[in-house]
Amino acid sequence: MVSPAVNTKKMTMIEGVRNAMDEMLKENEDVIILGEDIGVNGGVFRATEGLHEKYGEDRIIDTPISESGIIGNSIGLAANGFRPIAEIQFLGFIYPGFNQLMTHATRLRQRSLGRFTVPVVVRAPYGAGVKAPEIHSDSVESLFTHMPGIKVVVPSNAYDAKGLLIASIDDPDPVMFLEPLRCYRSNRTEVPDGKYTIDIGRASVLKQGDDISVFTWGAMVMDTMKAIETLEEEQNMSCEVIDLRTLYPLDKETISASVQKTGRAAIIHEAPATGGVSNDVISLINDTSFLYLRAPIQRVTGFDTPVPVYSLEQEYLPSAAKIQAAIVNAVNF
Amino acid sequence: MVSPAVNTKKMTMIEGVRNAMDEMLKENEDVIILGEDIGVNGGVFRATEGLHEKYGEDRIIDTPISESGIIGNSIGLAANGFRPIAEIQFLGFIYPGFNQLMTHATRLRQRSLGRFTVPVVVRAPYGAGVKAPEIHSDSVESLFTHMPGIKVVVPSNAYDAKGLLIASIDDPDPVMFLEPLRCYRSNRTEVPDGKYTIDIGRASVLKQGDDISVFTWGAMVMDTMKAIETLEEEQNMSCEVIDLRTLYPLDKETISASVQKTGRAAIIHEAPATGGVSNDVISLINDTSFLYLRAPIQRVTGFDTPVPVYSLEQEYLPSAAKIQAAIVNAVNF
Amino acid sequence: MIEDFPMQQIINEDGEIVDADALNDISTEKVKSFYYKMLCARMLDKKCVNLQRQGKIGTYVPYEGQEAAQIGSAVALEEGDWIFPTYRDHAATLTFGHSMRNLLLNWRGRPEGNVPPEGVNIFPPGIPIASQLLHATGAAWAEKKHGSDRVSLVYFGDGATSEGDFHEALNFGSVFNIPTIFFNQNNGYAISVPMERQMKTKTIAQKGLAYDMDCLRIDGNDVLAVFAATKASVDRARANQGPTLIEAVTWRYGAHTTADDASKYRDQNESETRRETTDPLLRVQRYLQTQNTWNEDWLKTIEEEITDEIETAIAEMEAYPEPDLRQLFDYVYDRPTWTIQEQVNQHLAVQGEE
Amino acid sequence: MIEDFPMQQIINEDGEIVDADALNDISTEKVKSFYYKMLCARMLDKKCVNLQRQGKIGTYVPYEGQEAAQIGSAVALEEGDWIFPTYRDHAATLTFGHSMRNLLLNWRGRPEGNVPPEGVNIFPPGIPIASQLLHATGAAWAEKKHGSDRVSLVYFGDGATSEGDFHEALNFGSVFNIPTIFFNQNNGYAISVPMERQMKTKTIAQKGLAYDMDCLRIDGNDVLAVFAATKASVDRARANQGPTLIEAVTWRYGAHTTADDASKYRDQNESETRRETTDPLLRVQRYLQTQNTWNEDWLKTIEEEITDEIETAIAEMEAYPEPDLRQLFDYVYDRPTWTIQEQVNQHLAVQGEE
Ligand SMILES: Cc1ncc(C[n+]2csc(CCOP(=O)(O)OP(=O)(O)O)c2C)c(N)n1
Ligand SMILES: Cc1ncc(C[n+]2csc(CCOP(=O)(O)OP(=O)(O)O)c2C)c(N)n1
Ligand SMILES: [Mg+2]
Ligand SMILES: [Mg+2]
Repeated sequence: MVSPAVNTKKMTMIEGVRNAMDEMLKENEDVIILGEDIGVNGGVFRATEGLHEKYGEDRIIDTPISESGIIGNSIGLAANGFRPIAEIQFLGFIYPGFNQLMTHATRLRQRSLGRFTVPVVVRAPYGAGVKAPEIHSDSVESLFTHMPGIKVVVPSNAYDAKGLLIASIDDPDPVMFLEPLRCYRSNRTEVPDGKYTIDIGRASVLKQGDDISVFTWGAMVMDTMKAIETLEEEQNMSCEVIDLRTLYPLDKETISASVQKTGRAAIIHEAPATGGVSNDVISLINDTSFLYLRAPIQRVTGFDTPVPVYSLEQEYLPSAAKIQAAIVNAVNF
Repeated sequence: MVSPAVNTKKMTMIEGVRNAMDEMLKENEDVIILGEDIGVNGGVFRATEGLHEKYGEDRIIDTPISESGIIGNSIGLAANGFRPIAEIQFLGFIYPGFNQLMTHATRLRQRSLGRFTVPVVVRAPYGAGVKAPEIHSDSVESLFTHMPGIKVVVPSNAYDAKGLLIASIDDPDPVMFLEPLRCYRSNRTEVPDGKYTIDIGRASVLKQGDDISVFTWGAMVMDTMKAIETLEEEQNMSCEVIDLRTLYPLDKETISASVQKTGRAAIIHEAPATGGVSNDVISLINDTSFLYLRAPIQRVTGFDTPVPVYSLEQEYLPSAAKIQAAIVNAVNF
Repeated sequence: MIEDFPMQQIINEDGEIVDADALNDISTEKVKSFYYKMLCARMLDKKCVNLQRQGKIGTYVPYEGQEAAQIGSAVALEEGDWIFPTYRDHAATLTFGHSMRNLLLNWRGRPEGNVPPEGVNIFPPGIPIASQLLHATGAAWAEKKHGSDRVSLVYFGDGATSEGDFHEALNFGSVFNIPTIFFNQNNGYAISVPMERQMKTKTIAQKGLAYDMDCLRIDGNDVLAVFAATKASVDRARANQGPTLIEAVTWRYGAHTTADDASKYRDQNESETRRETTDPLLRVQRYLQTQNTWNEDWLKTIEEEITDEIETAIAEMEAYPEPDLRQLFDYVYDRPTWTIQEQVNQHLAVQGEE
Repeated sequence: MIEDFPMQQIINEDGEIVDADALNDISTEKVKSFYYKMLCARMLDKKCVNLQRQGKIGTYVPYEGQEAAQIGSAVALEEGDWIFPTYRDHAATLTFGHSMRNLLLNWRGRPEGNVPPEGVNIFPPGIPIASQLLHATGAAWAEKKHGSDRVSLVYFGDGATSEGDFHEALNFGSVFNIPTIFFNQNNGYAISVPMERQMKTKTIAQKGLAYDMDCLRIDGNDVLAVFAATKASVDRARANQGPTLIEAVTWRYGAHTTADDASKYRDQNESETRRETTDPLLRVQRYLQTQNTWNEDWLKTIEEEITDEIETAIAEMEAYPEPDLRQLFDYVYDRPTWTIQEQVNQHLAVQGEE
């Protein structure tokens, strides 16, 4: 997708997110952003820094504290020609707007047989591990993957973030764009200038391997890569690591091809085990690769508990030790 | 649980629900009901018929149209001594109250280390197949099974409904009590007088069998039983049918024992495939019974689409043909 | 507070002129055209109740009694404007240009029911109470941002004022000065719950004070008052003078839906009395009679005309091709995801085997 | 509209008496006790900002400037009443009986922070904006249903008025005549968003008109005005005369939290000016000075007393036992489900191996 002549710059993920919005705001007058503190303040994580100055308050719109209002108005704006990006300050605060997503944004196309559509991107930082107050740290991807009519995207680095966000803004349907908080400034990747897209629905194979397929996304990508590095060194083991990047629709080909190659799978995520997206991955493997499986699929997930206050947060998050134990379990089964 | 001397009466499921509330209102002054049109009108499905007259408007409370208000106030009432039953008119209208459930009802005990608790039962009719208008027919059980801090119960007949609802009202924690619309008046079972409970978390084996374990709940129990009857007659096959009844926590023992006996499993539900509770069942079987499995687990579910308007509703619901095909697939694998 | 919000009328229950100045702007021809539309709506409504009894359509939501509120407001709009109805506002959508056939198809459980004719901006009826108010502000905001003078009008009931979305929409409307008319039909009941249990206030109009929004209370059974008030609000909105909250006080004669039994929660005699007193059609008839412009032959002619129109639409509805499975699968996304595509394939494979 | 809601004062910025009648009910001892509590709150707040800088506690939410609003309201309550704070209202919770140690533990990410002393009814701070208003109505409704005369008081900010829950709570409160005081601290900003972009109205008090609720606007930096107005509202609520909406106009001097940079969105000189003019502590000092009841020695004594108290609490916080895994697992349900129990076991098995 990227022409080789294009310049690149090293960016953090939050810069990649900002850069994607900047590109699209420049390209298309109908792209606007709505959210709390996104204007003069540039967003509480600075995702929209500088955009208010550059594009003005008619396009970078500070709203009242009103998530239903943000999403509901975005639906009306989208159905009437705009391409709103709705920023929810933390994913844990999307629930007051849940009704608008569940009964409208995701259904309007079907309800009107295509007459009205909702090309809205809902962006939200999410996930645990940054010592945020209670309720700020939920990983509830599966509330949205279970919602027919919306796509769910989770980048883990700047390059993916920019390409996926541009693809999401271009997408004719609603996209839930989840930004793992721990990834915002934890690493930098080369990001090309200008517009490029990464297809929604394509996973990214971060590392080839033969013994087990490890699926993860978001902030757990970093932890998984690190856990596996030591494991491979110490145990002479070869792991394939796949960043799913899109959680709906899942990348069926990549997932099943990998499991059919390795015969084993582990899934790592922050959300509670019950109802987590891991279960959909297991189900997909059951459907496509039953006869290839040499061990039960392993899950390393958050607990079936709320994310606790920060003194216990690290206990909540899947640890390197748990990731390693799960992989060893599968390989030694 | 039921003493043999007790009288029984044949009841529809809606009568079982009403009878359970009547028992508990009688027994405990702190049991109250809040909801829309539940007072003089007796509820749009008549679940509370007669209760307003009997217990008065201080206990059977018609509220404004305000789901967040109903659930939010129930939290305050529960934390201060009451045992509210909150009726949501249709499950499809719970979303405006989602924030109160997700960030408060389910977390208050943990957030306060047990100082404040929320013994609330949220009752809601749900499911497709009764020609209701748009949005009335969602099967979104897994939005709640994925919510730490709440239990999720789904009866399919009057006996279970009464015993489970009494257990739910007695439960010290929030319970989501989902009432399948199609079951309200479609069958009658013998229901004992007085108070009895059915343990939350226990599935019910409706029919023993050897060739496959079929898991289902709610209105699909009826369809599954019917589909299997013909199948067994025509194909000389023996199916074990299990009504899960509680979706969180799942009955691990019953599920795994059955699969370990039959070596095959199918799960039938109305909700969309992606993110549906079937995936948790698959995951549980993967964890407990991997080596017993002789075929991929089959799912027969709703589509990854909204429930359509009623002319297409029957196409949406899992059909007998699909249930049969799935079972045959597994058995002939 | 209620004294601050007197119920505005142009003609009263007896057909007498209350506000002659306002009436001056409305020709007798216009009044008759309002009557025609109200009669059409009423005849269609009665017909639908029958169709439901015959099993030709599903559960139906009648609006009988609310014709003046819906039609008086819808006629105040122009091409390019937007309306956001609820399940009860098909007198309004019909007036604003929805096809009678599609309207009937809606009650027959067909997705086409939500599709208005090309160029007519009618959203699918709002089902989750009050949620559509925010779409109305969003769509009108888009018009304003694009520099047009089009407006939106959103319908909602007395019960809808209790939902958070009502509040958030009025707040957005006032903060961003959005050209939306918040048109409340206060029919006294939300299913079984009377206004007195829904809110403490005696008026809905006063809720506009919480947003420094223009707000007024009108006799929703006086089609002329409804028209004039809506028109004035629309003009103000077009001139970028902001949104308005209108409370149109009215009454539904029948049950909440054909599945509801109104006698469980109210004395239905009240409706019978009102048919003789505050009825919106009768009032126009009385007015025209006092003006000597009422003519029984005209009534007969238009009744026949309307009967024909309705019969044609019903015939079209009944002859309409069978529902198509693609309507279920093809419109969830612009292009079906593989998950949906696989589900279609499996579905067809099995249902073909039947 | 703003003229209808004048900002009620008892003493003005210069410490002069504006409402002598109201003042009559409040002894100098009481005024001094208010000052003590405000000073304690302010010293604690400054200390917490320092503790955050030293990394001893996490992100902290300062309330400096809002002491009069929080303390004047909290002292108007009695034992058995309920308060529902936000993340910014620990001056109020401290005043109402929360322990300073637990309050500090909260900022150190410890679950004990949310646990008030036995018999003190303080809910965990509301994090999702405005959601706690409905718990306040629920809890007070329970008191009323149980026949007690206890009331609830809920804190929320100017920004919180935009959420649907604000509206639903005020509606419930008025419909069911629930003894709740809706205590709004209008500090002019919701993070970076000034009141003018949050709402069109110039007052928050007027929003009570939408519910026919008693509503008033007070100088939130005048601790006496806050106390008197809250006390009157509480008395009315106890007497079953219904809820009240109080707008206490105030100002936060600092940033939204220690992670926020206020200079990005406002001129912080404004805060410096206000420290010299409208400051709640300075005002009481000036008043006591004009009454000749101010005494620098007293100030020194109480400063020392408070310093001791704070240092003790900090020492307790620092010495507090390590967090316990059971706090994560044991309070999700009354008894852990098997799912959670299995997760504990697995967790311990692996973390033991490390
Ligand atoms: C969020 C939500 N809650 C509940 C319902 C169920 N419901 C359908 S109509 C209705 C009453 C609405 O009353 P009102 O707003 O006065 O409008 P009317 O029906 O009188 O026109 C209710 C409670 C719903 N559709 N949406
Ligand atoms: C539902 C929800 N949305 C957004 C946030 C993020 N947030 C935290 S504080 C705040 C501003 C609140 O302003 P205000 O109500 O005026 O209270 P203040 O902070 O000024 O005391 C916001 C938007 C949140 N906590 N909850
Ligand atoms: Mg109504
Ligand atoms: Mg504020």
